[in-house]
Amino acid sequence: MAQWTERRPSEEFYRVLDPDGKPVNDVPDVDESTLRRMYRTMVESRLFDEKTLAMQRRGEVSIIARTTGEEAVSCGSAAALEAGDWCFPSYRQTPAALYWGADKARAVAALMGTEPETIDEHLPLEGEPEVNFTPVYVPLAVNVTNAVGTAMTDRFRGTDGVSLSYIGDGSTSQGDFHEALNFAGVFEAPAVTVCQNNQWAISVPSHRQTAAETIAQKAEAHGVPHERVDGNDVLAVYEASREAVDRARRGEGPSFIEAVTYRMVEHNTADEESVYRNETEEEYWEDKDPIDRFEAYLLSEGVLAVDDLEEIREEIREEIQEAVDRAREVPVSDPEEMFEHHLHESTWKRDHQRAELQAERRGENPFTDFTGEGLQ
Amino acid sequence: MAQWTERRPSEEFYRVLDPDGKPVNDVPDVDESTLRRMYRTMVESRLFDEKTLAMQRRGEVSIIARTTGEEAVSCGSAAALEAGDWCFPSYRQTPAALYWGADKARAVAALMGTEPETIDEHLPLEGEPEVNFTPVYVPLAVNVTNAVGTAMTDRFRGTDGVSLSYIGDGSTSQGDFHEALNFAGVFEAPAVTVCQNNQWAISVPSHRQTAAETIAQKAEAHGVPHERVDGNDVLAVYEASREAVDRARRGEGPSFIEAVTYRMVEHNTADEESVYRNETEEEYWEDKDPIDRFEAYLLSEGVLAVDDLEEIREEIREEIQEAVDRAREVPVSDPEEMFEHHLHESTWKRDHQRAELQAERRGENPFTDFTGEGLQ
Amino acid sequence: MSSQVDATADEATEEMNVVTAVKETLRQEMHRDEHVRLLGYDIGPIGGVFRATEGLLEEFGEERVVDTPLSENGILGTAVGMAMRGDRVVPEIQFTGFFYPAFGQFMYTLVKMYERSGGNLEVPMTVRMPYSGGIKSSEYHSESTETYLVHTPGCRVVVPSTPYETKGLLAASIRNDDPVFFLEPKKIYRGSTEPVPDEEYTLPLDEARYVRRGEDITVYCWGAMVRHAETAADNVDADVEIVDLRTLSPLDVETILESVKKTGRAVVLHEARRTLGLGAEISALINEYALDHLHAPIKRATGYDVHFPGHQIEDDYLPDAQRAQYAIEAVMEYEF
Amino acid sequence: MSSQVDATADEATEEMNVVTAVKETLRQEMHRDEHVRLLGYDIGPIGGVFRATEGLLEEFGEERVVDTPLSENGILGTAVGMAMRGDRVVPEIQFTGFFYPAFGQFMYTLVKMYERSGGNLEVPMTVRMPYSGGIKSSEYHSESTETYLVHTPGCRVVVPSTPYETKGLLAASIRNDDPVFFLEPKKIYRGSTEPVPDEEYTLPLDEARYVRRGEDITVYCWGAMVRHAETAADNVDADVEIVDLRTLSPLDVETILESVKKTGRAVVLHEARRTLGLGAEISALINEYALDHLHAPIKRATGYDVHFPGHQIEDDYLPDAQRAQYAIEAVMEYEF
Ligand SMILES: Cc1ncc(C[n+]2csc(CCOP(=O)(O)OP(=O)(O)O)c2C)c(N)n1
Ligand SMILES: Cc1ncc(C[n+]2csc(CCOP(=O)(O)OP(=O)(O)O)c2C)c(N)n1
Ligand SMILES: [Mg+2]
Ligand SMILES: [Mg+2]
Repeated sequence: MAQWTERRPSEEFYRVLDPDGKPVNDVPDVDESTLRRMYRTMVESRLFDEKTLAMQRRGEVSIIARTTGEEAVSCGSAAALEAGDWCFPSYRQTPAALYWGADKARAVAALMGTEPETIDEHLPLEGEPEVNFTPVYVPLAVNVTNAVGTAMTDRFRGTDGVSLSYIGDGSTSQGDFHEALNFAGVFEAPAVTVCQNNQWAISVPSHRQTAAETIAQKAEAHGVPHERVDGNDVLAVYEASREAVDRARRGEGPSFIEAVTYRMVEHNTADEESVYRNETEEEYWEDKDPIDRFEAYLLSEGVLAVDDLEEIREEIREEIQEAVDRAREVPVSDPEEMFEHHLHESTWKRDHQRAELQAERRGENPFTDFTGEGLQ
Repeated sequence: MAQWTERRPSEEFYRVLDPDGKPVNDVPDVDESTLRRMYRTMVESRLFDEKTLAMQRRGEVSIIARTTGEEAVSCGSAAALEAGDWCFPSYRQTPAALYWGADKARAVAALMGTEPETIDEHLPLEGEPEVNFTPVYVPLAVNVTNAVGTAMTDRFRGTDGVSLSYIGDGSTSQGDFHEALNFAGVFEAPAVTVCQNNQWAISVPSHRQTAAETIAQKAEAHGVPHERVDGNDVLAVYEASREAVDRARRGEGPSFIEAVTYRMVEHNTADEESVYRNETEEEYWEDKDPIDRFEAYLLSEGVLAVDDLEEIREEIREEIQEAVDRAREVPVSDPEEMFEHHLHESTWKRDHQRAELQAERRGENPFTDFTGEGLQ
Repeated sequence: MSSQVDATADEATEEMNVVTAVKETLRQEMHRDEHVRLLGYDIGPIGGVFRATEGLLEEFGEERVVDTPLSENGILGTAVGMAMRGDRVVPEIQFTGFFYPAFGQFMYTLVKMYERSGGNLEVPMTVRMPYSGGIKSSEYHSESTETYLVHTPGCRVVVPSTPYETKGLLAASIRNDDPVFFLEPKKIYRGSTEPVPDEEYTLPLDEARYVRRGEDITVYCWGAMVRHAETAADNVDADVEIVDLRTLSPLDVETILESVKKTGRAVVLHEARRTLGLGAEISALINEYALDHLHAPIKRATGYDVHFPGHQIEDDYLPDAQRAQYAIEAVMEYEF
Repeated sequence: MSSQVDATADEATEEMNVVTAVKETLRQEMHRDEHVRLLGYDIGPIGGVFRATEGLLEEFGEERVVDTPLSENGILGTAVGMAMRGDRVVPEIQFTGFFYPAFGQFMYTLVKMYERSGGNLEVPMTVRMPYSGGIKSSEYHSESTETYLVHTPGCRVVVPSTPYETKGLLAASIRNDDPVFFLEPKKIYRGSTEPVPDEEYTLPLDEARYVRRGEDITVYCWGAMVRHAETAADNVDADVEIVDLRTLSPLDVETILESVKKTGRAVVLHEARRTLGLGAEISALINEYALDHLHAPIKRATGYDVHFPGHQIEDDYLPDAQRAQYAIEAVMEYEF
């Protein structure tokens, strides 16, 4: 049996930039504004994590799971999408949403436990989103199957949309993942699945999740083309994703990408990672920070200047503060919203139970209906 | 998308005997009595199918699923087991059970819909079975996970038992299959999983189940060693299974075997295979009958003489007839047996509901207990 | 409120059984709306193990009649994605007893996406499942699993009891914007026929149906049990009212209460196990809202709390007209 | 029949909360019987997300405390195999809300193997699941899913309500030869402590417990709801009897009926949704077997028929002492 003892993932993967930001392979053709947008997104995600962590410590939000150290994965892959595509995130893909201009105030409000109806009312979405984002999925792996479903419809309709979904390394142990990839393979669905392999599933290390050498090779089971990339290299992720997305759009079927990265922090704020992993491992990965790497590259290419860096951060911090302020102004959800959006029409039971809740909140006895004709 | 149009599975697999029974590879070292036992088992299974099909046509048994044409797979693999091992069949592995001396009368009684308690009472098992057979699993793929569980316990205890389970090609699309193989890989469980790839899952052809070239490669996803064999060649199946079982017994972990065979008949007696497949395909496979092939080999080697053949068949027919006669003597199950073996102790509800059933069968009203103190 | 809908005499009709009504309704809906897409294994060339989709592959092609790999969870999970993309998906699960592997997608996405997204993503879907017992098949082919569905918010559960009802309820289910489980009682797939209008029509998805009116006692039932209730009603010395629930979720509580307030006595007849079978909920509702109308305890004539038994003794498990009659008589004879 | 078991004064005891009681009982049982094996993800080095298995990996090694890949269905399915092989397996499912992917193994093998094999194969197993709400966590971390289990034959369902009960019921579950679901109310994991005997002891798995005796009305409850029933009982102007069901399956029908036949009034208090929540079954049983003792309808003070809401409004969903009190008062004031 595999032990908890440290083990580093193989570096047999595709890489554009080495950890110091030096190109070791052909750099993909990305225009400067996109490069800046990627960089900004990753920083934004990192600072957003910092801010919400502080809020969590003050008790303003309940539990949060940070993306810190893993920003390149969903930033680089989501950047390969185009307007009209679909994206199915799990809880560690803040950069994907931010890349496509997600309203941070809505995200903060969601972390504060606000019901979606209240958010929609007080922080309405502005305009149509370019990329269709589903709500964040809490149950693991099931988003991949849904994404294959949207992709199948695109395939059957002959339209050219692409569906992108994310899964953690641990979650590839779930049957759902395999069922989804199998459907994708059989129907040649335009579905791109990205595994954000951050080496841990809470306390269980990636090498105890599977005896397979790589997560990428899991796609062999389904005849789905796969690629393994350095997940801390946003350009490598982008390039592999771009290829996969283009292939899907051309009707050439699904792809699976393993992006090798590292959860630099706790699983979530209820976790204590020092209990199960050691500092040498953490230090090994600190040197591979995806933001530092990309920053070094952009500086060396002159896409960014040293002076820009703090300016960008300052601007983002302000945006985040403004978003938090807006989120704080959203009132606490109306308890009656728990009855919303179960069926499209109301029902006898819903009406009666809602009336019970209303009575209770008025300080009246909700149980005095003995005829079914409703509370008097 | 893959079509229903005919497609033949690749013949890139391990084979000992060609379809005419001529060795094309080293013949494994198997003693003559074992060779004869294998041959006899396959014939027995075929004749058992014929008999129960006739009974089904007369309405004596409800629905049956024949193993016709696929006998080599479970015969050759079960022959690799040893006393004390565990075997987890699905519904198309009659030969595995027959190889280990299953009581055919009990099997017939089960097909007649007799409750297991009635069978145990009227056709008790004689002695301890050499290999532990579970009941036949009707729900697909779940047996594989259970088998990995027994194997894990053997591994944890440091004992040397092996667990063998079977799965159809269609059933490898179920998440259970992957979850099970993943556990087997991680825990290096002494679990051998055999896929009886008979090219069809009811009406769905194997090449529409997956985009993978072979079922064998599905094990790549889990770092589990795999082998693809000619499933109509009992010696090839035996050899691959023997290696896998020995490896497992030595503590070297799990294996997966794809045995390529063909469902020569209907899925079950409720099916009409002519609706969805064609005669050329059926003819192609008729030439590959596993019994004919093995018979040719045994005759050429002098292990059997032509005169033996009809004698063996006659002997088996008599045994089967005797088994059917014994099964027919088993009385119809007592309806009260439906209450048996849910929990180890009785419960209030069980006692009351059993009393209701008893009353109903006596022609009395079972609903007259209005106090909970039982029927008067 | 509830209503008896009848095929009026001057309409063009065709004599159909339940399984034909399923097939013809699917065909009609697929012609009506190009977004209707069928999904499931074995639904293509053989048209499903009960032939309910026979001929549809030829007629609509394999983009509309999608024969899938063997995975119930994969079927439900991809169907949810299709529905999110605007399809009206009609997945088939081969038997209710094979629904269990799909429980993850059921709970996490199918019944949840609409609520989770604050109403922004819809999942219009009709999951067809051959349901309940009586055909002497093997394990897992006979179960009545409605409790798992009815206890779960975010979906509807519908059970037709005649060919006419089948067409109207199935069309309504497909057109409905919620996920609907459409449970087809296998026992009555082919048993009998009745004239079914050629015209499109729908029946309401939240109204029970009075099969017959009576003054003395109410029998609540659905699916294949309705005809047993009718036989029992013919055989007892009481004026029996029969309510076919049709929609098990949401329940037509109004009709349930209306009937028992009039009759004062009630029996629930269902195939599912008794403990937390739907009879428990009906009994509890009556207790909460109509107790002082009640002249006798409510009896549940149901399956027993056991795994569905082998086919030799299946008839001893399943409620029938005799068991219904016993329950009616016991309740009628009860005096406080 | 039912009995109140107390720690007698002269025994050595230790002050414990529920989660410590779980851990110490696991330790004691693992020492007692080498066939006890724990299984689940994150149960090793961190001792589970609630620390209920903390220290056990070090003490018993990784063959006895098996940290698994992330698959609930894999955990349950391999656990069944282990149990068939003679282990007494104690799998952990991290939260009840993550049980759903395991529904296939649950229905097909866990509850079925013993029956399917005619009693020849046993599946002794105790599935531990942190259960129910009140800790303001996110989606799927707060559910009360007992209906799915209680409606299913072939398993027991146990819920402790105090540290003392936890130890006795968990030890009994592990030693029992049936599959047991042991649902641990998260809300009371750490809330309060009580002295728990160091000695081994077990409590019966089919007897409800009288928390207090009373003459006027019975409150049926379990788990974290028991303390709300007690507060409500203290605050109302009635002599309340409180029955802690402890074992939701099989139900102690005798005690349920005994109590209500005496008091004539009843309330069920539970966190699960109302429709087909266990309250429905209790109400239906009382209706069937004790109707003429009843002086008022039975009210169900429960969660609503909705998906468990976000934590901002969780307290509005969950029943509490106030809701219990309202239900008691309404039933007490009712006159035919
Ligand atoms: C079906 C399901 N089971 C369990 C959980 C609880 N859980 C939340 S995160 C997590 C670990 C996931 O690990 P991984 O897939 O590697 O993703 P990561 O957190 O590392 O991004 C677990 C077990 C869940 N959310 N859903
Ligand atoms: C979980 C589950 N789903 C569906 C079925 C119904 N069913 C029985 S056999 C079968 C086809 C199985 O195909 P395959 O795995 O290839 O095995 P084969 O019958 O060819 O031996 C199906 C769908 C089942 N028994 N269990
Ligand atoms: Mg991870
Ligand atoms: Mg097959």
